[in-house]
Amino acid sequence: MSLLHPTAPPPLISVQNLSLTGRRGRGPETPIVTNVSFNVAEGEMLALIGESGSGKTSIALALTGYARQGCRISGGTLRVAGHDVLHMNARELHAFRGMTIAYIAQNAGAAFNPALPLMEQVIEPALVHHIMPRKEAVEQAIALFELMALPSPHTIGARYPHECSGGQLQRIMAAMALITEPEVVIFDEPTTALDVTTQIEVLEAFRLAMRQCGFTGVYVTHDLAIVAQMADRAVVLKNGTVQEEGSTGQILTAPTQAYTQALVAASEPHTRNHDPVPASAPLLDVRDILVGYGGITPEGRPVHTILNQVSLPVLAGETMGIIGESGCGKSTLIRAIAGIQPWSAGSMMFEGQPLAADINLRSPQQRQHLQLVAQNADLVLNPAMTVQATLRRVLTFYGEDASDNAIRHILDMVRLPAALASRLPTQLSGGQKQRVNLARALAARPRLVLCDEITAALDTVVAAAILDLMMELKRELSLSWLFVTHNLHALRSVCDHVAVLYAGHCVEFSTITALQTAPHHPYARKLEASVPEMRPDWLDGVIRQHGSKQDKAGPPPANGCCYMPRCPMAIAACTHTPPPVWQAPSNAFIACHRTAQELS
Amino acid sequence: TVSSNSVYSQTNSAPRHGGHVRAASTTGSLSDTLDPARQSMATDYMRGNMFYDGLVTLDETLTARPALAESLESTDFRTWHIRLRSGVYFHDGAPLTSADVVYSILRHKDPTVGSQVHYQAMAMRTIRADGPLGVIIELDTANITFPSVLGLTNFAIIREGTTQFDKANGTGPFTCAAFQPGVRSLALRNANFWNPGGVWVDSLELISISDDMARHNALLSGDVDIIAAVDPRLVALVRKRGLAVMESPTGTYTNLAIRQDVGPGRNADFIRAMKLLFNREQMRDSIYLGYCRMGNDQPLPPEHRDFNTHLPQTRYDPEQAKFLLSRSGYLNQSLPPLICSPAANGSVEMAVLLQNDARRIGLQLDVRRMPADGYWSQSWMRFPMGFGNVNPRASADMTFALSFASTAPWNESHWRNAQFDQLLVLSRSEPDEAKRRALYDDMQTLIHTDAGIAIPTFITSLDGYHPRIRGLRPRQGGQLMGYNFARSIWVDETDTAGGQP
Amino acid sequence: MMLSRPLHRLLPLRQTPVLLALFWLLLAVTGPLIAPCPPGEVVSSTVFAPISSTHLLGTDYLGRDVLTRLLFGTSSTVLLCAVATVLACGAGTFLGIMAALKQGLTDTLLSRFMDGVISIPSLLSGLVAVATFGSSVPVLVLAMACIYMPGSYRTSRMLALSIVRKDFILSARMRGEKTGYLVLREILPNMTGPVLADVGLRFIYAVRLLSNLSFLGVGLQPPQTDLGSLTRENLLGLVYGAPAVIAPALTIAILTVGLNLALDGKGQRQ
Amino acid sequence: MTARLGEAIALRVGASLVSLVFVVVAVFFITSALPGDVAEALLGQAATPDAIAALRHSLRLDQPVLLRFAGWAGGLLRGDFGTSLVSHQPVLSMVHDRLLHSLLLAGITTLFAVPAALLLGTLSAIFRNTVFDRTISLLTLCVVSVPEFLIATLAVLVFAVELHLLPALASISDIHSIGSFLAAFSMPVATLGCVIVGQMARMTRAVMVNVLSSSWVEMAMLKGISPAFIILRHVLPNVIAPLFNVIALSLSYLLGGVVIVESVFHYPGIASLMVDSVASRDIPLVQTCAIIFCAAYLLLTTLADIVALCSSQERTRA
Ligand SMILES: Nc1ncnc2c1ncn2[C@@H]1O[C@H](COP(=O)(O)OP(=O)(O)OP(=O)(O)O)[C@@H](O)[C@H]1O
Ligand SMILES: Nc1ncnc2c1ncn2[C@@H]1O[C@H](COP(=O)(O)OP(=O)(O)OP(=O)(O)O)[C@@H](O)[C@H]1O
Ligand SMILES: [Mg+2]
Ligand SMILES: [Mg+2]
Repeated sequence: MSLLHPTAPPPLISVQNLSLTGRRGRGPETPIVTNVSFNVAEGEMLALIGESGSGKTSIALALTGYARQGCRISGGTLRVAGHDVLHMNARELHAFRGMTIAYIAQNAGAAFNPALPLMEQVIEPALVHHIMPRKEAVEQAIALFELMALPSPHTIGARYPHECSGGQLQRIMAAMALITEPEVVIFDEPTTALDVTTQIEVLEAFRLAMRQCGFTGVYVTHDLAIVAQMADRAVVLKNGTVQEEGSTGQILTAPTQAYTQALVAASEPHTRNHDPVPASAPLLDVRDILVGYGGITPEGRPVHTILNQVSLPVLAGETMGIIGESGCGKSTLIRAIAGIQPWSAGSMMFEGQPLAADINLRSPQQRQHLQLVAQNADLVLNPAMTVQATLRRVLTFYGEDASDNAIRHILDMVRLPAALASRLPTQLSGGQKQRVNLARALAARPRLVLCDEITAALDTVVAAAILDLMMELKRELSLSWLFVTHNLHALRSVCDHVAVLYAGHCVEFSTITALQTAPHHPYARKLEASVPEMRPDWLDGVIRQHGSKQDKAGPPPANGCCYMPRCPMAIAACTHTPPPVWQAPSNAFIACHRTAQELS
Repeated sequence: TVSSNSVYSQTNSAPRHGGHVRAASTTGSLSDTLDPARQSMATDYMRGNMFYDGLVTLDETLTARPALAESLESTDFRTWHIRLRSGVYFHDGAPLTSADVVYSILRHKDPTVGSQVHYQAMAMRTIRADGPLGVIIELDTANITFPSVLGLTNFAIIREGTTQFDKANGTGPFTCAAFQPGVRSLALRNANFWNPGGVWVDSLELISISDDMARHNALLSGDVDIIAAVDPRLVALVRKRGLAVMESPTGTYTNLAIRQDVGPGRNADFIRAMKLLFNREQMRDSIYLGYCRMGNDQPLPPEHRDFNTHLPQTRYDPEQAKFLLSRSGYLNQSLPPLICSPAANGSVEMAVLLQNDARRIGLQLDVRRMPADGYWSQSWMRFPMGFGNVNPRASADMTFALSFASTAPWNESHWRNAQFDQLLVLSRSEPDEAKRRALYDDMQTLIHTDAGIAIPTFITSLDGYHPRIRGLRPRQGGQLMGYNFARSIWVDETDTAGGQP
Repeated sequence: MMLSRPLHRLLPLRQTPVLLALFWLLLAVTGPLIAPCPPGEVVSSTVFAPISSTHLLGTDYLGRDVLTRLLFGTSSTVLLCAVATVLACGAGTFLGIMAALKQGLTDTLLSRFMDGVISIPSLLSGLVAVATFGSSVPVLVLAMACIYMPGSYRTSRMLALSIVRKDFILSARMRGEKTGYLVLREILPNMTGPVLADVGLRFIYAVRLLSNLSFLGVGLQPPQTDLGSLTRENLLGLVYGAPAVIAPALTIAILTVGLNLALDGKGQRQ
Repeated sequence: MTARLGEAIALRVGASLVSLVFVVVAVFFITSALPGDVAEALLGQAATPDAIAALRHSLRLDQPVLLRFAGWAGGLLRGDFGTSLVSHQPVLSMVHDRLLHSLLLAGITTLFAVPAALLLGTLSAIFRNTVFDRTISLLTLCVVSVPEFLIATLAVLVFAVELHLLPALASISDIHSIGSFLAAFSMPVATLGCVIVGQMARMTRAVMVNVLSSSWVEMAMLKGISPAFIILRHVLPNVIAPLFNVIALSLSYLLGGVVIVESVFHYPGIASLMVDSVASRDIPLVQTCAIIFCAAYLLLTTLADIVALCSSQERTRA
């Protein structure tokens, strides 16, 4: 392809002084990325690190010669595998994309056409580039599905996107990228939206593919632990400029730039929650709640049970953490407490009063004192209302002081500058939106705030700031928090109590101190082990330990332990008897057939 | 302003048989019918004249001429003896007999038929056969002009016992090959027609295009050969393109009727003032571009043989009108609205011009334009001031009897004048032509001065045609030769100029 | 920013659609005042006269001054159609969003009713309204508004259906907000673009319906007139290329196209 | 799941029938409320009170409205649409030909207009905010806003009167060959096309822009698929439902809304029949026409809704 130099092989990807500009609607052009340069040698994996909105995706897209609607590549040179990307015509670009360079998008759920079966979409690059006939392409795709450890690789291709989980889609997308055996693969935050256990499966699949196909890669992420596992070198971006570039080890252990140092520091786990909570009557008492979707069977149970007999006491002034993998029912629980998801059995008490299942039947005071901060700040803020209009409405609605001063005070509480007040949500960064969302909840002067994965989409620095903020507010306003996450680090650093959910069952309930000591439920242990660490050999270790291909689980038994199919310690009783709940010496409540000694 | 007719109709060569002609008239709707009794629109009349014959026919000066009747005789003008032509056959082959005539005329008396001439038929006391070819009609009162009544298209003769009219079975010059209401009718020459010089073209298709522009375009593009009602504004253009326009001075008029039994019409000054407010010259020039004759507030047009030539012409006189109005006290009063409608040709324009002239002398007139459909049944003659539109009647007598006699059903201004009624009765049995004319003159004077009717203009009918169509002559009876063009036209195939003069 | 709120409130005035609408409204109000002649006055003995210094846009089919007629026609067209469109789209949008919000029986009943209304030919409804309640400007405006409301209802219901599922509506509902607030403050601002585009189209339809009604004789009463009727009554002038027919047609085009383009632009910016 | 779909479709169809009944009842009372009746319309200027009364009696118009409605509706249930009060012919036979003509015109127009509109809309969505897009937008708006009688008349003036290329009238009875067929239909179809293409193209663009900005279209481009292929294979299946809705709305106009085109070209369609029947107050005929328009509209929108139901069903199948 290019002339091989005897001493230093020329880089496969060479980016020189790349500048990108964007324009929103009819507004002026603003720079997104300025003067970015880096090289990637053949066979190397480069990580692009940086906060949300720093231009990572934009650069990754530029490598394929593509700029999003309203954006433009305004300068620089881009050479990828011998092609001058910026000077190709449309036909050459079509041949280049998908063939020489493949892209794995940030949000797999949105990147598949909802109206076409997955197999059609996966083999499409091979077909449009006339690499192989259809039959061969299907075989190749099935082989890749197997490589990606997808369940039932022979039939999964016939499914539609909505029939697969996020993790599965992410792996199918990887298969789609690899089917043409491209020279360069770009991963754009492929695991950000996944929970830790699924993340390991996906990362493992990538690893395997990298070994087998030997492509050059660019890996976009804001998770430093993943960088440590996947990349050889890293580029740190902030505000569209390169802050630092170096080998992964150097960046993670000896960063030279202040911003990189902050990033690394923020990803170190540390405890924020210092004061123990005084024991009191629970502020919110959830008892044996049963939630499901679909119709009601003749026995009075929902067709699809999501939450089964879950009980949670939340004390005043404490932070209760809920952890579990994707789809285990965390959001469902939050929604039930918030009154937008009816439950079919069980009860809830709030501030000593029974809490109606339907939000419309709750008293205004209950509504005011129980506030929800939802996961995706993008969707929860009205895109047509400015920050101050949003906040002012909440204040006036609950009869609070709605003056400019009050609004400024609330923005101040979430550490947002007052200048932001007149902006629309689209003009805010992800972290800012999440804070506005928080501010809106706080404006109601709540007693309990329900937080549904509010840090999942944020980079470490911003996420850390939000966690700090939560703890500060807890101290200042003696708020209670119900904190849902799948990030064990975050959980450890802020919570007083933790509930571990699996498939709608609360498998372990313990104090944060008890979480540090054995024994644990097998699932809790697995979660623990799945939290990525900065050690470069962590991923290999985990894979070695668990053996690969974990997602082979069948359906849980009708009357036994829900975790049985995946449990490495399952015994005969697990298949037919519901596990008993017992209290461990550490005060943790564990639902398992095994004893404390066996689990230690 | 009546200029000479197009040169083409004046080239005198002998008529020839043959050819297909397509003609477009103005109105056409679902209520198009082959039932002579119910025909009420121009297209209906034209179609009726193609398939049916009457006992008499009206010529270019509206004089009654025998048609199916060989003779009409009466001594007292009450009992009329009619002798039918022999050797006349219906399209289905049946011969014409007196029974057909009796049936055809008696039908009009049956209200469920919905006849347009029900009123006129009710004036006939008995109608009976007198032998196979003789008919005797006895009237309620004497009427010397009765033959013209029978000349009305509606009194066409149909086969005895006909109740279904999806096909026409008449004695006329054409047979009906196709009839789709509101769309078209196709006529083929009747080989057995009793009058050998009465029809020339082989086939004639009659369609109706109500959209003015579209009708002109059809003529200009050569899609049709003849159109009725050329707009005065397009006459020059049509002629410039080598097509001909025939101008027929007809007695059609659009008039303002002020009811004399209610509202301001009870005051003679008011009526007089309104008549003076009509700027007739301006209406002639801007509405009809000169294609009309000035009206003098009485219903006979200048070329009518009974026209009163001595009456002074009413002229636009705003000062006098203002004086009369202030004298009557209506100048500053709110007046009932002026009702007009596209249904009454030109009435909206007249109303607007009148309104503007009234505004100048400080009189506030509200113009209310009504929808065309339902105008005649819902608005006409129901409001204190409204416009009407009257087609030429077969005779002066009919005009007076239907629209001005105290008991007339269409006495638009609700005018009651005993002297007029008396003159009317006298005139009907006056055999002396000159004396009758004198009576008519007096009646016209009475209408002119007393009736609440303002007639500003008589409309000149304009019909456009391709020069290869020959035989068209203006008639007073209405557009396209009094709706009877089908019998006269012929096609000059040698004229290949195709629009180049 | 927060301190300069009065200024901020004036900001919408700088937007093109608003400016354009203001211009036409101004013309509508002042048009009859600056017209050179009375509207019914015959000023020339030539009909369909071409442009001249005495009659800037020539004369019409009766010899009246076209500029005068045009100013009067623009005035009534703009005023009537604007009011009718605003009424139709206001009510239609509100009901449409409400139906999407409430779902269930409200939605079904409203939608079926609107479907029924929409499928009755508009000319028939117009005729009947005027025949029953008499021909007056309020009746005309109301009839036009009723005829175009179902269309607007359909559009906004479709748009709102995807919005009411969004989380921010849920959070407003959790607060216990009333329907009116939800419709007007939470949902409507998120669909202004398409709704405005719809308003533009309905305005065009209203102009057209007004002229058709006038043609049938149930529209505006003389000497009032509207642009569509002006075009139609002077249609014969087309063969002479008379400004009497071209001017009102052009005015309609400029009025409606301009407004629509401006509204489109507004929609795109959102 | 298909049972659920079937149920939903049945519900939708049932709801449409309710609308139809509503319209039937509404139109009957609306037309009855119109001033004047068929007797007055028939007699016109010649009407005298006793003649009107007698004619009314013979047409049974002197019965109370409710009774007449009951009689008419009863006939309808037996499949009898009644007889015209004006021509005394069965309404169905009167409507039959006109409806066929209208369907023919609508069909041909659809054949040309829908692909044109979809193409224009799609192209301007692809090249959104470019000069091309703005030009198309301006053109479509102009065409929509100029009254159709002006467009039709201009077309006739140019092509029939000046150039003598096409006939000024689209008379069905003159059609004997393919050539004359094309000649007769080209101008009416073009005029109607102008009216509906503009609007359809604009709505298509809106639908398309929505889909084209989704991230899976971006992904498809990054796979190296050409734009035409993306539109055909990826975008089309996703926009079928909304596009069908757009098309349905426009097509329903082609039956009832074309009075002007019918009258300018002297085309015997059902819209002018309806206007005529209103003018002559021929209530059975008005009713039948209204039922036809309403049924056509409801059929089209119901179809669109069913397409939407089916395609959303496909996506939520789990
Ligand atoms: N059309 C546009 N005009 C102006 N700015 C834009 C436009 N599109 C995106 N931007 C901005 O460009 C910046 C870079 O966006 P990009 O998606 O590349 O960030 P990212 O680093 O991938 O962030 P994330 O971690 O959230 O994915 C963001 O601040 C974004 O708001
Ligand atoms: N409306 C619904 N109808 C049927 N099933 C649903 C519905 N909403 C959610 N579910 C199912 O309920 C289960 C729990 O969903 P939930 O959103 O509570 O998960 P979660 O723990 O919040 O997951 P994540 O981490 O992905 O947010 C999932 O299997 C999901 O598929
Ligand atoms: Mg990104
Ligand atoms: Mg969730």
